Amino acid sequence: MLQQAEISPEKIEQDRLYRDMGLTDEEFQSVKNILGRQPNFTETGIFSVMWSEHCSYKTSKPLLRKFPTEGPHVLQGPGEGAGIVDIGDDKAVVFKIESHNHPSAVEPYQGAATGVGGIIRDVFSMGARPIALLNSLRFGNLTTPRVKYLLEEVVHGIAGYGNCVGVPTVGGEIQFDDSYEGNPLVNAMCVGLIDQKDIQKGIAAGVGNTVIYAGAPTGRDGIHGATFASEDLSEESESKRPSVQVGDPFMEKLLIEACLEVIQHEALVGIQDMGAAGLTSSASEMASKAGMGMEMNLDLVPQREQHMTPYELMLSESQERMLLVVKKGEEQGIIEVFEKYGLQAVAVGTVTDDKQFRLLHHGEVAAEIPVDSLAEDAPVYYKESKVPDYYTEFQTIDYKPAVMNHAATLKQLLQQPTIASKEYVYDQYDSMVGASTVVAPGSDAAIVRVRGTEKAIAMTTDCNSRYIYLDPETGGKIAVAEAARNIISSGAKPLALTDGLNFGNPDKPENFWQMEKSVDGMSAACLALKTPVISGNVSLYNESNQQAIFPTPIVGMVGLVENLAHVTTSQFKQAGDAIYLLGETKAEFGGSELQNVLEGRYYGKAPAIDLDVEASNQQAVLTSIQQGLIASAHDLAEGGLAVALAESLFGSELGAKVTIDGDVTAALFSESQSRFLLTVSPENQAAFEQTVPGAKQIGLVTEETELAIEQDGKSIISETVPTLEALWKGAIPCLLKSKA
Amino acid sequence: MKFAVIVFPGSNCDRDMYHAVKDGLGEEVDLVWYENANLADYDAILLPGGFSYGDYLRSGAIASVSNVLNQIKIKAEAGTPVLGVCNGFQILLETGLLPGAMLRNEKLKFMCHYETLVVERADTMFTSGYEKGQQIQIPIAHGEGNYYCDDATLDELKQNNQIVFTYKNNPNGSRDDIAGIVNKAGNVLGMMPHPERAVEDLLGSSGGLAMFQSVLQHWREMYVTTS
Amino acid sequence: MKKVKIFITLKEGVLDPQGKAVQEALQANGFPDVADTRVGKYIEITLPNEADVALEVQRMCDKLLANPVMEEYSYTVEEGIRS
Amino acid sequence: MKKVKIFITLKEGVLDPQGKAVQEALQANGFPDVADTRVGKYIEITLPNEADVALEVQRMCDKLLANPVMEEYSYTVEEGIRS
Ligand SMILES: Nc1ncnc2c1ncn2[C@@H]1O[C@H](COP(=O)(O)OP(=O)(O)O)[C@@H](O)[C@H]1O
Ligand SMILES: [Mg+2]
Repeated sequence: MLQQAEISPEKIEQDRLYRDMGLTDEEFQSVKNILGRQPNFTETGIFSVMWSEHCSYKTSKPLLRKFPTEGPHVLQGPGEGAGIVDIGDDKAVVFKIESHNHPSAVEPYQGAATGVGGIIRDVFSMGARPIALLNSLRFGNLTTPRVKYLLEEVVHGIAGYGNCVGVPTVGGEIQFDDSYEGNPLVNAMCVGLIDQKDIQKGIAAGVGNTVIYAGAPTGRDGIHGATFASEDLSEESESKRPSVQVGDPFMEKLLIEACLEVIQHEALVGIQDMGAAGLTSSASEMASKAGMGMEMNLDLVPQREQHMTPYELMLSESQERMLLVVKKGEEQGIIEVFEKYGLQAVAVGTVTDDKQFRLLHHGEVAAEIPVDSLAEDAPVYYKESKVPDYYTEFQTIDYKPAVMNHAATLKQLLQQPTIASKEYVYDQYDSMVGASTVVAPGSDAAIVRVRGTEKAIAMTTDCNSRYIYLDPETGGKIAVAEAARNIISSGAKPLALTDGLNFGNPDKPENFWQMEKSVDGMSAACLALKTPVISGNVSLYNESNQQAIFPTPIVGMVGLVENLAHVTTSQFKQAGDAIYLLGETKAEFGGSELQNVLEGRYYGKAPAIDLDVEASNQQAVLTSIQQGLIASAHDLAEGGLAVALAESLFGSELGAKVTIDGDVTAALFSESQSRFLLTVSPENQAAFEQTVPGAKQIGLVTEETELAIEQDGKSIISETVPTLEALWKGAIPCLLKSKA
Repeated sequence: MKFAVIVFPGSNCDRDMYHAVKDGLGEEVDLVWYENANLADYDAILLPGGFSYGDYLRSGAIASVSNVLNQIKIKAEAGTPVLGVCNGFQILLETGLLPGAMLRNEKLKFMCHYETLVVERADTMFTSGYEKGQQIQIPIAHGEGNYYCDDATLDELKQNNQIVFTYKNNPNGSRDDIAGIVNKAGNVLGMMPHPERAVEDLLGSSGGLAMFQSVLQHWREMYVTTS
Repeated sequence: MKKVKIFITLKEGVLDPQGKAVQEALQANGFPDVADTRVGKYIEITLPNEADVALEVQRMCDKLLANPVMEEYSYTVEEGIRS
Repeated sequence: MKKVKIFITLKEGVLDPQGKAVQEALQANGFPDVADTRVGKYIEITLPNEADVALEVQRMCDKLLANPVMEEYSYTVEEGIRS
């Protein structure tokens, strides 16, 4: 471990040691200009983490500014630990998504577990009780032992943390593609519920107020984690591997309870979790936001290991730690709350008015930095953007699949891991703790009720990265639209979203173009669907062996169910109900699951999307749900109509008889956008058809458990539902068990 | 009737249990922090699920040596109903109020879903609201719910009629499909499935409500004189 | 200081699903001859030199560290560790 | 038969929440002097007499039993166990 005492400021500059920490020559020069001298080792480390992509968003900032972030119901947009949206009754929902890709690639269990822990802290540090967790995962194809191990351990880690901490994991999504083989994605989202009067901010206001450190002692965990997250995964990062961050969900559970008690305390001024870049970012951000300075005595920071240097103390990413600012003289009341839960809480510093970030260690000043420079003077880069050749080529291709046996193809699609049942995964998550889960994993969006009201919160994570790869702008629109479609299908009105931008190295102009275009597409859809972005996360440099992942801007969306009576699921309800399809089907197969099955790769054009049509179809479905006209609702996604029909039948002990027209392959498997599969009981049909004139009846729910699809009296598919269901359910366990 | 829900560090189904009693059953209930608890005034003790002490070492082990268990033992001896669910059941086993121990699930994975339970006894103070042989839907959520005891203990459980619930489709490898047992006196029940998560149809099943109603019914019969 | 290493295993006769899984994984990955695999816990503690280790460790295990219904334990002691 | 006992522990510096919880529980239950508690895994296997134990165990641990990112292992061998 590098010892601060051993390396002089002169040597850092001479030998360009700052480069090892992630600062460029120009950045180092601006640090020198800011300080008016050479930074010492600790200061160099502090600048390097605060100016890393992970903390400063230096390359993504210009793009993030494009997102619409406002709306009448937005109480807190991007900028705090998590965003907040008004849901009436003086209550609000708080949510954010966060990536933990690189830690999960190295140590999947702990990487995923600490990802969950971190996002929960972002939510309860706002004063909210976490009520639900979701995740969004990407792996390579389940053909190598390493990929299987990654999946098993990531899931195990999410379960290990979430189950213990007592927040239900109610939803998520998983996709598989070779581009993620060396660089899996693990994004975790947390949703919290808050009484509006309890909303907290991470500010260090009031000169002379006391800075309190609470929670786990600091060890040498994940030092340089923040810069680590901003580099390509390579052999080199193996050797640079930080000591792994280990999560302690038990301690987190105690922290949640203690912090939610503390926010009721009148002495509390501000509170923030210690996330990436630990003590450095939490302390400097709290001071900077309040227009204050801060002085901390590092000797007082609880330490798990001996002889820790100021550099290590400031950069450690030990988990389960919080920073509080408390009114001077009233510390004891706060400390006692933590002690009740067996947690350490100690005063480590004070708020000053000199706007300096000053750290003392063994009686000496270990660092002294103008606090605003860490956040505000971070460089901003406008990267070069270039249309990739593949895109130009793909735009000229009109891919048309040739399908001989539609029944066999349906069976194959149902066994594709991206479509197959994820029960193997979500059965390992406690999805019901809290006794409020109205719709558990398995339907479109998950629903958690708001106790004491007739309302409920719907939530989902979504991103079809194949479309985004083919056409990032269209794909970006689809990602937002599809998330909203899930929310609508569950009977809720979409409120807002959090985005997790996962991309490759932005220094490559083609990668940056993907980022730029997908943000454009997402922003357009956010405006059209009135779902502002209220929080998010950026994870760049997701590459292995120079190969970038598919661009993967994940959308985590939250909606409001106005009345529990509106809760709707995708499962068919009753024999005799009429089956309707809303939305136009075209022959669109670029990026489709069918293309994957037939070609083993993705090319051509992404499905088109018209945001006006999308918005009006969504509104029509929501209105008819709210009028009580709908028995079941499901959005059409991967695998098209045939897969949607099968999914709606699974678990229902019913069957369906459906007639299609036009091109059979397109009718069954096209992935055209803005479509919904709805069932309506006979007595509601007339009213429904009036409300949603665009919907077309395509069949009936039947008692016999068979999926029968025909055209002009000729049978196209005739399969028993249990057979299809067994294939769909068995696919992932089977792949995991199979050798090699 | 007044219920106590004992809260240990790491309990996480304590509020669910609280709401089941308060909103589902409509009776008085307190969340009682394990330290310095005074249980004298309570008519029933509920040990909720969760991960007391993170489930470190063995689930329920560390909680089982805390002081509050001494009080619970005294209450149990006096005949007060004591219900331990999931982690609460594990604590009751670890502390010896019920026989046996919990192993990791046979498939070594945590699992969470509805199971069909068979009511083996409808003549206990916890199950009088059910019919013998009735099947109810109750969620499970555990990683260590594989009930184990040796042959002699199993014989004894059977002889004394202590097996109250069994799984229709054993999910975890428990001996003889055991999902819940009572002590010999019949006033201490431990079960892995979560009845407190099944008290409203809104969430998928209200099959657990009758358990709380049974406890209340028993208490009324014992202590409330109707004139 | 005395360093005590405590081994806790499932009793003979108690099914050990974890041991079974580990054995199967080993056998499937190039170690076909592995047998009798059991998985247990390993706990290291230090005690002061003056401690009556035999007595203390036995009491710890009986009271907390091992569950006599399903587990048994053994331990070794290294004396004279510098603290 | 050779009986091999493998001890897997967290590397120094890696947080051991379980060890911490166990230590606090011991201290609170009549063993105030317990220190440095670490909890790890204990695996017993048997191998045939002709096995090259050092090599096999090392390969097993590296490949499957221990997680090299955060764990380390050691082992002992008892020879001549009757099967
Ligand atoms: N892609 C994004 N879209 C919108 N907001 C974002 C995005 N990325 C980050 N943000 C916002 O920037 C702020 C800082 O995020 P982050 O650095 O992830 O916080 P943390 O300190 O919790 O790690 C948060 O308010 C977050 O919501
Ligand atoms: Mg934060």
